Amino acid sequence: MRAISFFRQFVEVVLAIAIAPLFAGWIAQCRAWLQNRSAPPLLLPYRMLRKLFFKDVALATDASALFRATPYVLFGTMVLAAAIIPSLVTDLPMARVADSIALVGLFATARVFLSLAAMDIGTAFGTLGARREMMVGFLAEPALLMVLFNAFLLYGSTSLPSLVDGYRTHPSIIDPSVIFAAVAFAMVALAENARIPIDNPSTHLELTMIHEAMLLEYSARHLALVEWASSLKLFNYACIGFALFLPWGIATQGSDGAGALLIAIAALIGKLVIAGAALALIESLSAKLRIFRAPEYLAMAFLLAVLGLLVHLLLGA
Amino acid sequence: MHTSQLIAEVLRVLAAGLLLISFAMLSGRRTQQLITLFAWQGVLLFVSTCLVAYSSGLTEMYYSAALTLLLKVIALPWILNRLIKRLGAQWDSEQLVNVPTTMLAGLVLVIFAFGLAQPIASMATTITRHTLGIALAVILLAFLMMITRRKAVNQVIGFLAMENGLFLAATSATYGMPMVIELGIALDLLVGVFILGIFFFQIREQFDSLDLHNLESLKED
Amino acid sequence: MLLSANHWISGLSETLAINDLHFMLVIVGAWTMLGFAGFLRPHSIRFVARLLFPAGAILCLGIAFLAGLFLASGQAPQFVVLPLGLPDLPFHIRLDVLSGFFLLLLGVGGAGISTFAAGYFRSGEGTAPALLGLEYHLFLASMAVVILADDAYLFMVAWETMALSSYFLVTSHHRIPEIRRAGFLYLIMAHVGAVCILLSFGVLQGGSWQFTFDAMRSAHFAPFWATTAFLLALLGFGAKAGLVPMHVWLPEAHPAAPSPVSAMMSGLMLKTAIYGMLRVSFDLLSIRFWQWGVLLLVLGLFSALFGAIFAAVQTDMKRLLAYSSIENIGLIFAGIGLSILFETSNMHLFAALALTAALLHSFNHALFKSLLFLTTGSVLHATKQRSLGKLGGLIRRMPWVASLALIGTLSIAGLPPLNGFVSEWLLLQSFLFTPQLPHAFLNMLIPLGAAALALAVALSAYVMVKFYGVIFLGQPREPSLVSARDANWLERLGLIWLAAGCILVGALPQLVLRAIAPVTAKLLGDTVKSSSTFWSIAPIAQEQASYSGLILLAGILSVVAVTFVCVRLLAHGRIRRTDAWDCGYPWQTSRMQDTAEGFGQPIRHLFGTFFRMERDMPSASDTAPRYRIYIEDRLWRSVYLPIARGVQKLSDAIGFLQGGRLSIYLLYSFLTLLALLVFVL
Amino acid sequence: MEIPIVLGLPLLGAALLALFGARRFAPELNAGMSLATLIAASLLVVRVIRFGPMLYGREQFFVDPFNVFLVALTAFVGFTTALFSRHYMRIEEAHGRLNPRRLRLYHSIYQLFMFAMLLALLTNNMGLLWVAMEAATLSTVLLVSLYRTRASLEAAWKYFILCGVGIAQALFGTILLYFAAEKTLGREGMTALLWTHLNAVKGQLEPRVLGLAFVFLLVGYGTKVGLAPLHNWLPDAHAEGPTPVSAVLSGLLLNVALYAVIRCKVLVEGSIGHLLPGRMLMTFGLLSAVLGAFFIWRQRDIKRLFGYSSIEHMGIITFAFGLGGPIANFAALLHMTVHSLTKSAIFFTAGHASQAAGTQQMDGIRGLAGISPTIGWGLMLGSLAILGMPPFGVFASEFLILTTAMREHPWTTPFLLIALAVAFAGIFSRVQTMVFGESDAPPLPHSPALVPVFVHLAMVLTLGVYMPAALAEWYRAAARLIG
Repeated sequence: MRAISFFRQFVEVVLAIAIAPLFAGWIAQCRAWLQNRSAPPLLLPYRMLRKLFFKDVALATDASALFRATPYVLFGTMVLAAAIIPSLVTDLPMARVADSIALVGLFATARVFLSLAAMDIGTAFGTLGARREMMVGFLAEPALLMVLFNAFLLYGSTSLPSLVDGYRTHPSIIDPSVIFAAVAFAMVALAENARIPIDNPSTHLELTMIHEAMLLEYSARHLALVEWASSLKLFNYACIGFALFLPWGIATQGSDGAGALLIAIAALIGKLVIAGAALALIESLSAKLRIFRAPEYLAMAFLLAVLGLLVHLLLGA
Repeated sequence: MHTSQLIAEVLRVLAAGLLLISFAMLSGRRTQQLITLFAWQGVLLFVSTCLVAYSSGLTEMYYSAALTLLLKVIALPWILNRLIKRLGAQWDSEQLVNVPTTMLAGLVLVIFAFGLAQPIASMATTITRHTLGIALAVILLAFLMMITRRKAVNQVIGFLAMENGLFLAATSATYGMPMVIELGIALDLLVGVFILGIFFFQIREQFDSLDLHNLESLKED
Repeated sequence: MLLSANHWISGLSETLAINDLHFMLVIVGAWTMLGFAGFLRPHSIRFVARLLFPAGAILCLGIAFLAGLFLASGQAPQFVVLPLGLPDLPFHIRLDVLSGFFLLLLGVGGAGISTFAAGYFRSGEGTAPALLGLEYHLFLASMAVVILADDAYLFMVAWETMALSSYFLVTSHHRIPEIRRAGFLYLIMAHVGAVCILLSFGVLQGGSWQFTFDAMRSAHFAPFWATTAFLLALLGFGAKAGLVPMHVWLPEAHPAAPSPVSAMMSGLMLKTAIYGMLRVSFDLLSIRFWQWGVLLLVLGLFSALFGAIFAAVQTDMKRLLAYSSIENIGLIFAGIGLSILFETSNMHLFAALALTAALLHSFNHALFKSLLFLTTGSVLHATKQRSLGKLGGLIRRMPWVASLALIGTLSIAGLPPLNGFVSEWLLLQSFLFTPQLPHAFLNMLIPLGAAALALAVALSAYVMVKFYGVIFLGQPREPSLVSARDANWLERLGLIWLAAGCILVGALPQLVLRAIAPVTAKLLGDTVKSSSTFWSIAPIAQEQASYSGLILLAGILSVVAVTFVCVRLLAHGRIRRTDAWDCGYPWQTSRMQDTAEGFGQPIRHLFGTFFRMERDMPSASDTAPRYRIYIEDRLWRSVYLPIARGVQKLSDAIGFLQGGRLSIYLLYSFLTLLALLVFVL
Repeated sequence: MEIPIVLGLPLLGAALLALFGARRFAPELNAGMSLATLIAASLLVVRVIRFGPMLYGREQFFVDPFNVFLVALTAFVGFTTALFSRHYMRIEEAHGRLNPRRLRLYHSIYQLFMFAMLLALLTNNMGLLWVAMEAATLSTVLLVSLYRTRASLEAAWKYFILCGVGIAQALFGTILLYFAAEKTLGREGMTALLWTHLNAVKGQLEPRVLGLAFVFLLVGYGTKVGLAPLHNWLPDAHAEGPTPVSAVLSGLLLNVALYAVIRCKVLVEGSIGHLLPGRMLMTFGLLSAVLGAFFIWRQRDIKRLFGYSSIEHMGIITFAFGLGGPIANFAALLHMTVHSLTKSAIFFTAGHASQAAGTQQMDGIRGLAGISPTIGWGLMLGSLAILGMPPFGVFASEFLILTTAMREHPWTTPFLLIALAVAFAGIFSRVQTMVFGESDAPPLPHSPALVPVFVHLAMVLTLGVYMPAALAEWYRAAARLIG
């Protein structure tokens, strides 16, 4: 393993941490445009974070250590996730440490911690949010796994970088199963990142919210970390999507050197811009589901993914 | 060999008589009458045993004949008569199944018994071999009688009749069992009847009747 | 140090011509001795609990150490024949790699549980201490003997002794009728299962008096008989393992037992059933047909889902854990089934992978399930409450138990970098790298299986969040909880041991994988390659899939630390304590929190068809509104009650045979006589 | 020389107790005589071990591996039961259920019963065997009706009639046997009824006659074994008689009756082959096991419960004998031993339990472990033993029987499985509620004399995990003998 790959790893992680809030900001902006509101400034997320970091923490009287540790854990897991996903390059040292199943595991860890923290204070909304979050999770997670499985069956590996490599080395014709997988992935991504139609990131109408309900008790730096982590999560999902379905531009094993990296960065930003717009579009076009409908939506995603697998085995193999 | 032929004829007649008596017992109504019939069975047995003894020239058969006379003709009927007099049970006796049905069943049994005994009897060398089927029939009929009676006393009589059948079988098939066994059997029989006597009184004092439907409380419910 | 110990042992063995097995038998004997030693001072809890149980724990460590040495040294199997048992059938005892692995599991798990138990048992609770100690140590010893037995008779004797001792442990609070009922259900299921196993051995036996496992290995069977033996064994061992639909006793018995016993049953005893299944199907019957694998796979996955779904709707913390045990057993069986499937299609490497996953999961389950049951024990002692509806907020009263329980929760939820994740990762791998199986529909089956597996795992995360959140987090739901006290030091020690195990196996799974490798090598002739580096595992090939719990753990910790430091340096650490905000609602009462029932609601909503539910809803005008819901297992009504009713009906029906009328009785014998006469005519 | 002593002592005891049976020392005398008998029996055993099988008294008596261990068992259980009844009957007398006259009757008849059974075991003469069986019946009839209550009279009456009729069938069977034997052996020297001689010539005996004879013998002695559907007398007699009597009925009489059946089976098999008798025994056995189990399920009276359990176990033993072959016979003999030990122990505890609770109805018996741990745990362990829980010996025999059945007649195993499971559920659910749980009954005024119970259970336990070589040798030899 060469120093260069560690360097690239570092670049990738730092870049992820840096531009994740920007991505969130961009989506907000697109949504504003689409709903012809006057858009908030693009850098608003950064200002928010700064402001939050310098406020005093108002902590509930009987908040336990778990509650205070959770934001850091969330942030940590998301950063690690970012380190595993080949957003720029594929020869990632971390990718050997944890493959994509571990990646799903990391997301699960984050979710569990967040839910536990939400239950810690023992408020009505916290627990409610936690329950709903776990409900979304236990259906979304398998769906995501199934989507990944689909790719695994195509390229015979569970580590995302080698998936990308495999795809780049012999760009097979689009496998029919990929379509199912793509749709399922999109649905899961929406659900996992607390987006419409499952959840509305920009609402505080208590009875409909999921993600926000869990953050109610967080303030200041804790809140900042949580928000940052969630934007990182969104970013990570986007990158997973790219790696699985449009891996063009990612610097593969052979091609090292500054050029490839720059191209990769450019490609990533381009994809992010498009993805953000698309996401905003979807969100603006669709309406939020009743919370009871959520399981059906997710079950649909899950079934699509499984269907993709079966299709692959029927037609592909 | 003329005499032996004659004896065989007589024996057959006697056996037939036994069977007849069993049927009579099967249909018999009164306890008193049953006891009399039982005694007559004993008499017939005694006679036939004597004849067998004579024809086969086995002295021990005389003993067992004497035993029969003592036990089945004299002792047991006497005991039973005293019993039922003391218990005042000599009149009442009725059956669970009506007589014709019982008779019919008895008939079937007789046929069955003959069919069963035929091959064995053909192997026997004894002069009385053909009566083996009758002996079996008597046993089965006595069994049937025990089933169809409701009075304790009558069941006992049926039981004793069964013993008669066994005795007949023993004599007819194999000129009787060895003496020791005969004695043992007789002893058991006597003791059994004594115990029965004791029982009757206990049952009487507990249930003030010998009717068996008092003795139907122990059951699965 | 281990090496020196190894030398010392080997030196001793050479001088005395004894081997690990002898030491193990000594330990088994010592357990029994300990059990009876309790009667020296039958009522002194200090003597029995504080002295004998720790001794038992040390013996557990000893047996684990010996098993570890044996597995590490890779010796040939060792035999002993005891002059006991039936004539012509003395007790055969054999230590091979398979038993070695399960003894390791037994020792590691037992050490923690015994230590905890030493602190757990109080005087004046249920059975007298001495009796409890006897039953407990007999239970341990019989489990060890089950694993070591090498002939059918000894196996059955140990097996039933195990069931019996555990039954008495379960019913140690026998004054409570529910507990008696649970114990009865447990024992009858165990006994029927045992008879099935016995019959399976009856099929397997090699001829007259040929009940040794060697004879069975060498015997040859027609396919039909092989399958019969397999099915009987599946019935028997499945009933013990709690495989659906033979699971009904498990959620009754586990909660009824004192917590260390529940831990022992769930963590260790169920594994003896796994052991038996492996012994019979892989070793004695050297697997024959892929259909067996399919059967196990389907049953296992169904049990996994079933267990997870039912666990999610439980309102009793120990029942919840019991159902989660069903789920985990299901996963293990699925792994075994997969392994059989691969082995019968000559893919030894993948078979080994699946089996490795199953064995590793057994080991992990022994660790975290025991840990969690023990924590429920501490909670029970501290609060006298078992119902989730009356708990909450204990993390502030019992920090030790809470933090250790958190580790257990995370690992049973299958989250990296803890041990639960590793085994589930391996299992997914073995599902994933299924090359083309010979049968078309099997190929269809595999992805579905993977889906079910993923669903079950995700559900278990849901369940565990409910478990931990409702018990330890939030506001105490009962005022009495304020007086809850933390576990005493012995209990803590036991919990720490197990929790440390969870973390260690999570970080360095290859420690256990090294122990598993010889097992798969023996049973399947192939082993998964644990990769060159000691910190990461790559079962098939580095580029296909690799995982390193250690680095992941280090990574998370370091990132967290860096973040923390950065935040503190760049910003500040000021904190102001206030009331909870909760959208500004003025009154916060603990009744406002989500309850266990509430947490189960989505599952009930989704999987309503699995349950029989009876709700009583409060009306709007209730002064003290209470929402109650009774969940029941459909299988209970659809399978077990009918059987019971059938027996009842039959026994009612035959009552007339004993009608009390002498004439009828005479008629019976008369007819019997006639019938037999006709028969011989 | 031992044989006349073994037979004489109980007779002497009967005579003595007929005189002194009402005295205060009568129970001790009873126990003493039984002990003497036991000693004599063990001397006999020693002698047989040393010199092998022996004949005695113009071949009228004989000892071979098959009956010697039954003799030992009978003497032993007879002794322990006498020990138990020493205490138990005193309590009964204290409760006013018996008076000295009855006790005299009880004691002397008890000895007589012992004599009858030992005679049945030791005699070489099939006719004498019949006489002894009849004598055993008559004596036990008196014992069953000891309490002179309505129920006990009824039970005794049914017992008497059913077994009397049965015995009559057996006599006819014996006659047929004699009839067949007389052809080959002749009447001279009365050898035609001696089992040893019959066994020697069994090959030449006329098959048809023997087949017929076997039916009558099986129905006859089978009635006393308690094989369904000839079993109806058994639960009543067990439930209504005094507990020691129930113990010896289950523990000894059934064994002796079965012994008679097997003796006959050996002869018959020699003539008509294994198939027919084997199938008959298997069918009877399965029927009894299953019926017994289902009857167990519905019992309310503790002694009835275990009476039916005896039917079930006799069924299992008969089935095993029907299977035949060295292992099955071995297992059957072992099961005879452990069953009689365990079952008598259970009846001892059950007796004390019902004394403690003042009723035989199981609903009335609660929390024995609380009232008196010895009774409670005695009952619990005894039931577990009889239910075939290792490491008790019953499990050993059931293990062998089930595995052999699985190997030779797999179709029978479902029935056995059902029988075992139902019996388990039926007995254990009751025992659990009787032993465990709360109890409102007062603690016992008198400590129960349960040494015999734990001695028996200890022996059963030992047989489960370790069998002395000598004993195993007997079993093997006996199994070979039975073939």
